[in-house]
Amino acid sequence: MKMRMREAIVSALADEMRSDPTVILLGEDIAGAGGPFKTSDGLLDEFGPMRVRDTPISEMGFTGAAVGASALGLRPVVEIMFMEFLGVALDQLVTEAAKFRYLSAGQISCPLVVRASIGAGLGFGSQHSQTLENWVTSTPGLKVVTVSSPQSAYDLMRSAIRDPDPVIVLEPRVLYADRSEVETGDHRIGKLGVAHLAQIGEDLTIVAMGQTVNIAVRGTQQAGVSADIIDLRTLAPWDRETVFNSVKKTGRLVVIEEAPESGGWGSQIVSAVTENQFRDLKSPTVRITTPNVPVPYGKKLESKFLPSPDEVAHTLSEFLETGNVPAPWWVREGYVQ
Amino acid sequence: MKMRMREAIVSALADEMRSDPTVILLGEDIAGAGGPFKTSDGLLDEFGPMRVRDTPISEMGFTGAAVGASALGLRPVVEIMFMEFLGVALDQLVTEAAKFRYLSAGQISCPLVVRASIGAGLGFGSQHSQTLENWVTSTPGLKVVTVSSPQSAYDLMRSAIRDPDPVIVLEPRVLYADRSEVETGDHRIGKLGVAHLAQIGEDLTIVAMGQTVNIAVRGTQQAGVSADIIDLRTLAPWDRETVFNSVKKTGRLVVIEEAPESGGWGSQIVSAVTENQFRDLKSPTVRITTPNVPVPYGKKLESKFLPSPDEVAHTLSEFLETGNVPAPWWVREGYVQ
Amino acid sequence: MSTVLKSTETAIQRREALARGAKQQFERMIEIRTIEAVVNDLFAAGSIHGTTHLCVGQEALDVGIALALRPTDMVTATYRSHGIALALGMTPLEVMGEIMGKDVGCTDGVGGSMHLCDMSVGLLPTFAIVGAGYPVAAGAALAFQTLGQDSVALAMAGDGSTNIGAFHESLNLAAIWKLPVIFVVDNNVYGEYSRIDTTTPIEDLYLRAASFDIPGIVVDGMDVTAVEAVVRQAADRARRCEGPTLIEAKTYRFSGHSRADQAPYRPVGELESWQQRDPIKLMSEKLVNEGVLTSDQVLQITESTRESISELVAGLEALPEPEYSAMFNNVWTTEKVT
Amino acid sequence: MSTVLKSTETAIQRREALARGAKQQFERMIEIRTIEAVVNDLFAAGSIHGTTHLCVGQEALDVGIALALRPTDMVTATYRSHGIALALGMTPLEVMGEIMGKDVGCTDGVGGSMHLCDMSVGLLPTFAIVGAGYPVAAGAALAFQTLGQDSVALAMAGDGSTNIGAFHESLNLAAIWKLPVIFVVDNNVYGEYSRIDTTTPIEDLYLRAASFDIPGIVVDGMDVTAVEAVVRQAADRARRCEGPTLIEAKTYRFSGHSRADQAPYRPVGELESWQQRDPIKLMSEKLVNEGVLTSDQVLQITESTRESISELVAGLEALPEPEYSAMFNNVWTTEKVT
Ligand SMILES: Cc1ncc(C[n+]2csc(CCOP(=O)(O)OP(=O)(O)O)c2C)c(N)n1
Ligand SMILES: Cc1ncc(C[n+]2csc(CCOP(=O)(O)OP(=O)(O)O)c2C)c(N)n1
Ligand SMILES: [Mg+2]
Ligand SMILES: [Mg+2]
Repeated sequence: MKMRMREAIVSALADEMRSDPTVILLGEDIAGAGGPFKTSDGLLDEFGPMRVRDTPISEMGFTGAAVGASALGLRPVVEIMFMEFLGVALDQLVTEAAKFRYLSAGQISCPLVVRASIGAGLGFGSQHSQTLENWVTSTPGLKVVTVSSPQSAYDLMRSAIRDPDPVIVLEPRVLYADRSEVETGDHRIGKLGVAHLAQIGEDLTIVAMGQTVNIAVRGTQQAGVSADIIDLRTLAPWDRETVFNSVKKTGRLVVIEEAPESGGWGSQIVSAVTENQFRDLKSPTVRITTPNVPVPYGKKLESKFLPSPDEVAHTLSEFLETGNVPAPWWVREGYVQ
Repeated sequence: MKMRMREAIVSALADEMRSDPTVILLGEDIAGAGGPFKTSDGLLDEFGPMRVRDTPISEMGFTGAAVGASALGLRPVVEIMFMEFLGVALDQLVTEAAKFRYLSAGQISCPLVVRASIGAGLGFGSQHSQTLENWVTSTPGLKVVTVSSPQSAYDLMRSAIRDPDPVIVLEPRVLYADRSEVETGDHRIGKLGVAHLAQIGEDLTIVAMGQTVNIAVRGTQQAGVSADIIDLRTLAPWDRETVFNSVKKTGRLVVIEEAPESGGWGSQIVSAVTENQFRDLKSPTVRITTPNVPVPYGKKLESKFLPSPDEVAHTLSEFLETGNVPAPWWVREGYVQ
Repeated sequence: MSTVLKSTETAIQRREALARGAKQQFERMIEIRTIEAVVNDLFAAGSIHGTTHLCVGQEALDVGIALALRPTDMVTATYRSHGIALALGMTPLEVMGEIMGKDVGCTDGVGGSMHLCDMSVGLLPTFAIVGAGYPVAAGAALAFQTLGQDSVALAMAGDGSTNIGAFHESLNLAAIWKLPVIFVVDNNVYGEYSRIDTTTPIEDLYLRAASFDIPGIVVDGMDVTAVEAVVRQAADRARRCEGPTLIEAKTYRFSGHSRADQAPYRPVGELESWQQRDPIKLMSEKLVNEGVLTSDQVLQITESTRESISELVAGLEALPEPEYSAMFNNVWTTEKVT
Repeated sequence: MSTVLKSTETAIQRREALARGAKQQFERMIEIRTIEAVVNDLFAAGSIHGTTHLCVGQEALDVGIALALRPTDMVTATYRSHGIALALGMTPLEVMGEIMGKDVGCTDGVGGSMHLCDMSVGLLPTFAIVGAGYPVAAGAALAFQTLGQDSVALAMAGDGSTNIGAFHESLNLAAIWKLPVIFVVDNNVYGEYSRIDTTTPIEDLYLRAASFDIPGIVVDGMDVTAVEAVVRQAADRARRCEGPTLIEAKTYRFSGHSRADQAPYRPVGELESWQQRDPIKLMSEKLVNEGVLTSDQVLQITESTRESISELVAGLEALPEPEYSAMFNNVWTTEKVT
């Protein structure tokens, strides 16, 4: 069935709620209004106000409540409308939930899912467009997942809810309206930590995630490049085997991320590959990122700011031709030296 | 004069407060008690309660207050007693202060310093021992500094207070009692973003920061290895030139960080070096980190958990001998496969 | 480029104009409403990227606050700030320019509808994170207090924001330090799509002042003069170093929460009953009754404002989007370390 | 290994013992105080790494709470939790073992003094972040409510924690959802080295309940029976689905804040005047007056507790630190995806 990504999320939540009465939803305007991005549309009607709860504007309060509830037998799914809002609640995820199992010697776990929308592309400006993956990675005990399509959103959401540990699921906001075929059902549930080979090729390995998977696909097509495109899906812990196998084959690694050049999740991948596969690498590694600036408003600026198929195509072509890492657009065009 | 690092911090704060009446201090128990780590001892007496203020336990409140005050003519220095506490206040630093200049088209800046103690080694357990640099790096508009000795603490604190942008200064808690010669005075004030060559050598480049600088020095001595040891000092934006020049010379890069293997600041360095200097590298890059677990309590566990001179020595020797990256202790000793 | 763009009226002049009398205040309210209508249309038509939050119904609060404060006082506000920005004096060019993402906007077009700022009339960069402005206002007040200035800071935010931790922490901090700050809660009955009674166990938010032993005052947010009076009283108190005040202004959000919201969740008749208390309607009736304006003049003001705003918008539409270089400015302060 | 380590008394049995009467409650209070004295000495001597926070003076509060709750009820507490842990039933072995970083401790020695946990008697992992336990307790209550269980959750935290946002957010959330949760503020007059009046504009913290339209109750935290009564009343209310209660217990922190603190900031005579109200002194006087115990018996309880704890500690000291493998356990749940 064709679904928009937001519908796939609703579907996944509904299927989990049907199969497990301990799954509940918490978040701002997720009940009556069906969610600011309509990712819980209709769920109040089906599951009632005990299981689908609108919260006050209290991210620390309701994220923390989900932590407590998850330790006592529920599987709460919390919506953080924009990832930035975790900036008022991060403690509960990183310093509490991720350590509950450790600090209880395994007496309890926190099978909790926090869903947060991330990224730019919709003109929401500097405070509602960041990706901020770094806030949650490198937290032993916490899993981090990013969805990239309606199908992956369905699969990963169900898998995250089943996962016995706390999981944060990052949802690129720009993909909510994406529409494609989705297969639903219990067989779609899998283990987290497994990457997906979105495209198979020869000349290089592209590691992408979330919203950059499509950019990678379009960029390689535009450049006529033959590349493995790995949709990482789980960022913590990430699937080393899939990435390493691909790099072994291609000898070239490119990471495409919507995060500032000065620091983003891609560095973790590059670093592990360099440490483990230095001698498999034929050329330098490449990160395609955003420039080191806050997300600007306005379509023209914002589109330019984001990694684009054009930029990817340009970078890949020149990289394969010269074996060197091309300068990013902001250097080429003279905005930054 | 010989000083403990905590005294060097007091000294730097005092010197800045003497030279600039707009410098004020905010934090929990920093006034009457002179600070939980005695890093503001005596300052209440000299500067009075208007400029040295004890706050309620309200990190969001007083960090935010510092943001507002910095926009209106003060240069507040905020103490976050343990870095973890930023988990209840991160929004004000990353999403507000770092963007104030951008979102005011340059009408205002936030010359604000947030000081936060970081790291393990004193038996404070899982919720008071993390480093969490990732929370604040990759934030355009925010500078991140880590001190590594009494002298660097003095220099960097004064420089951070003078800096016109928001700066977070990370202070490895385990170093507060370290004692060594400190030169004070205005000539110690410099620009942020400049690394320090703590030791000069030939065979490899070690990038360390904060508490791992000493570990690096002791580890190389133990191994009898000739290495450049770069004390990064500013993590955002970091000094590429110094690192790149050293790697050009040595062809080998080792990063030593007190952060989980699964993700830490060192990956940024590795990734930039691999992208820019792939052909200068003779061997794979190496990260010496902590294992992927929350910080354990108890001297035995905690000491083992931390990067140690022994582990550094072992890693460097084997690395130089074989050209390969040795497995970390937790793999060698069979705790993790 | 349209001639409108060349207007030399400054924010400060516009601020001073407000104090001249009820007519000017009324004109400003009309201006705000007119601009919000235009913004609504532009977003609905998809001519502007992103989202926007209108303050229709809350014009009296915005203008009342502006009247009670000095341009050197500092205001923190939210994503719903077109009204307070204009009331404080910001020009339609600065405001509409920013909303439309043009480089004549107050933040050169990089901020957008949620991010307005003009320090010349005391508007700090507005906040898209609920509650984030409270501690920042307390901090501005801390600067005034520490520097011995007699300015005050004022934080404006919505009813929903009184459930977030930053609200509580800021009031506590301001109380303990007797900071010259005023917290104005614009109780417009809704936070996004949620009616206040579904998220907040008390109806009268000013009562939360008691937790901090500071005055809590409630005011009719539909009445410019009433708002001006209580804010002035709180500002006087603050300037006398007696500390903060919490003011709850009862208003109503006539529009939906943001761009796409048609507010289907409103109880039948609620909007209509509040429209009886439309601040612009109330004020025009009052001014006509008192003989300050004739009905014809009211119409004329409305009409001429509409015209000038249309002209402005037309001029703005003709402008190109900013150069890419705009996004690289003002990330860091280039000012040298001294 | 010492025979003490082989004690088979379980937490649940110890919890049940409390209900048997005043003597048992008194013994538990003595046990808590004795353990805190030993902990103090061990840290002072540098035999234990890290820091610790003693609850001396607050034993009545801990035992009163334990009496009022069922073992299936859930408690969140802080770094200052040796007392509540023991009161709820945790064995001296579990508690001292953990504080001393041994693998017989409740979290296998990886948690330490600030992190105690025993779900069999309802103690969630204690919180080293001020305020963090409030929302978690609300969440435990949310689970009870959603699952139709008649358990309650209780959050304990200090006076200083009422200034942090999480306190406010949690009370609001609990109020709006009528969660079966009790918030107990242990007002021991200090937060670290700061007297409450320097950080908090009101003296009576239970008044903060009014912001959420929930009952606020104050109780003498030095009196076990009084504490038990108000907590039971709040628990009954919660079990009747009538929602949360805020309880302020007036106590005093007889020790410094943490390991090294000698509390030089205390006004002269303050400690001494509170020592007149020492809960153990009050209870022993009462029990002797009422003829429940003789003065000799009181001495004997004190002495024999001291002996058994010394013996326990000696046994624990002889144990090695945990194997390195301990730090790798329980990071992730190994349970398979179903
Ligand atoms: C911390 C945080 N949580 C949630 C949001 C999303 N959000 C934006 S506006 C809003 C409603 C705010 O309601 P209120 O405070 O009453 O202000 P109003 O919009 O009515 O002016 C919400 C939930 C946010 N911006 N920040
Ligand atoms: C968010 C946060 N801020 C600061 C601290 C440091 N800290 C630990 S205990 C404490 C004082 C708490 O006082 P109170 O709530 O009265 O509890 P008490 O220690 O008196 O039991 C502080 C400031 C912390 N642990 N967490
Ligand atoms: Mg509102
Ligand atoms: Mg206290």
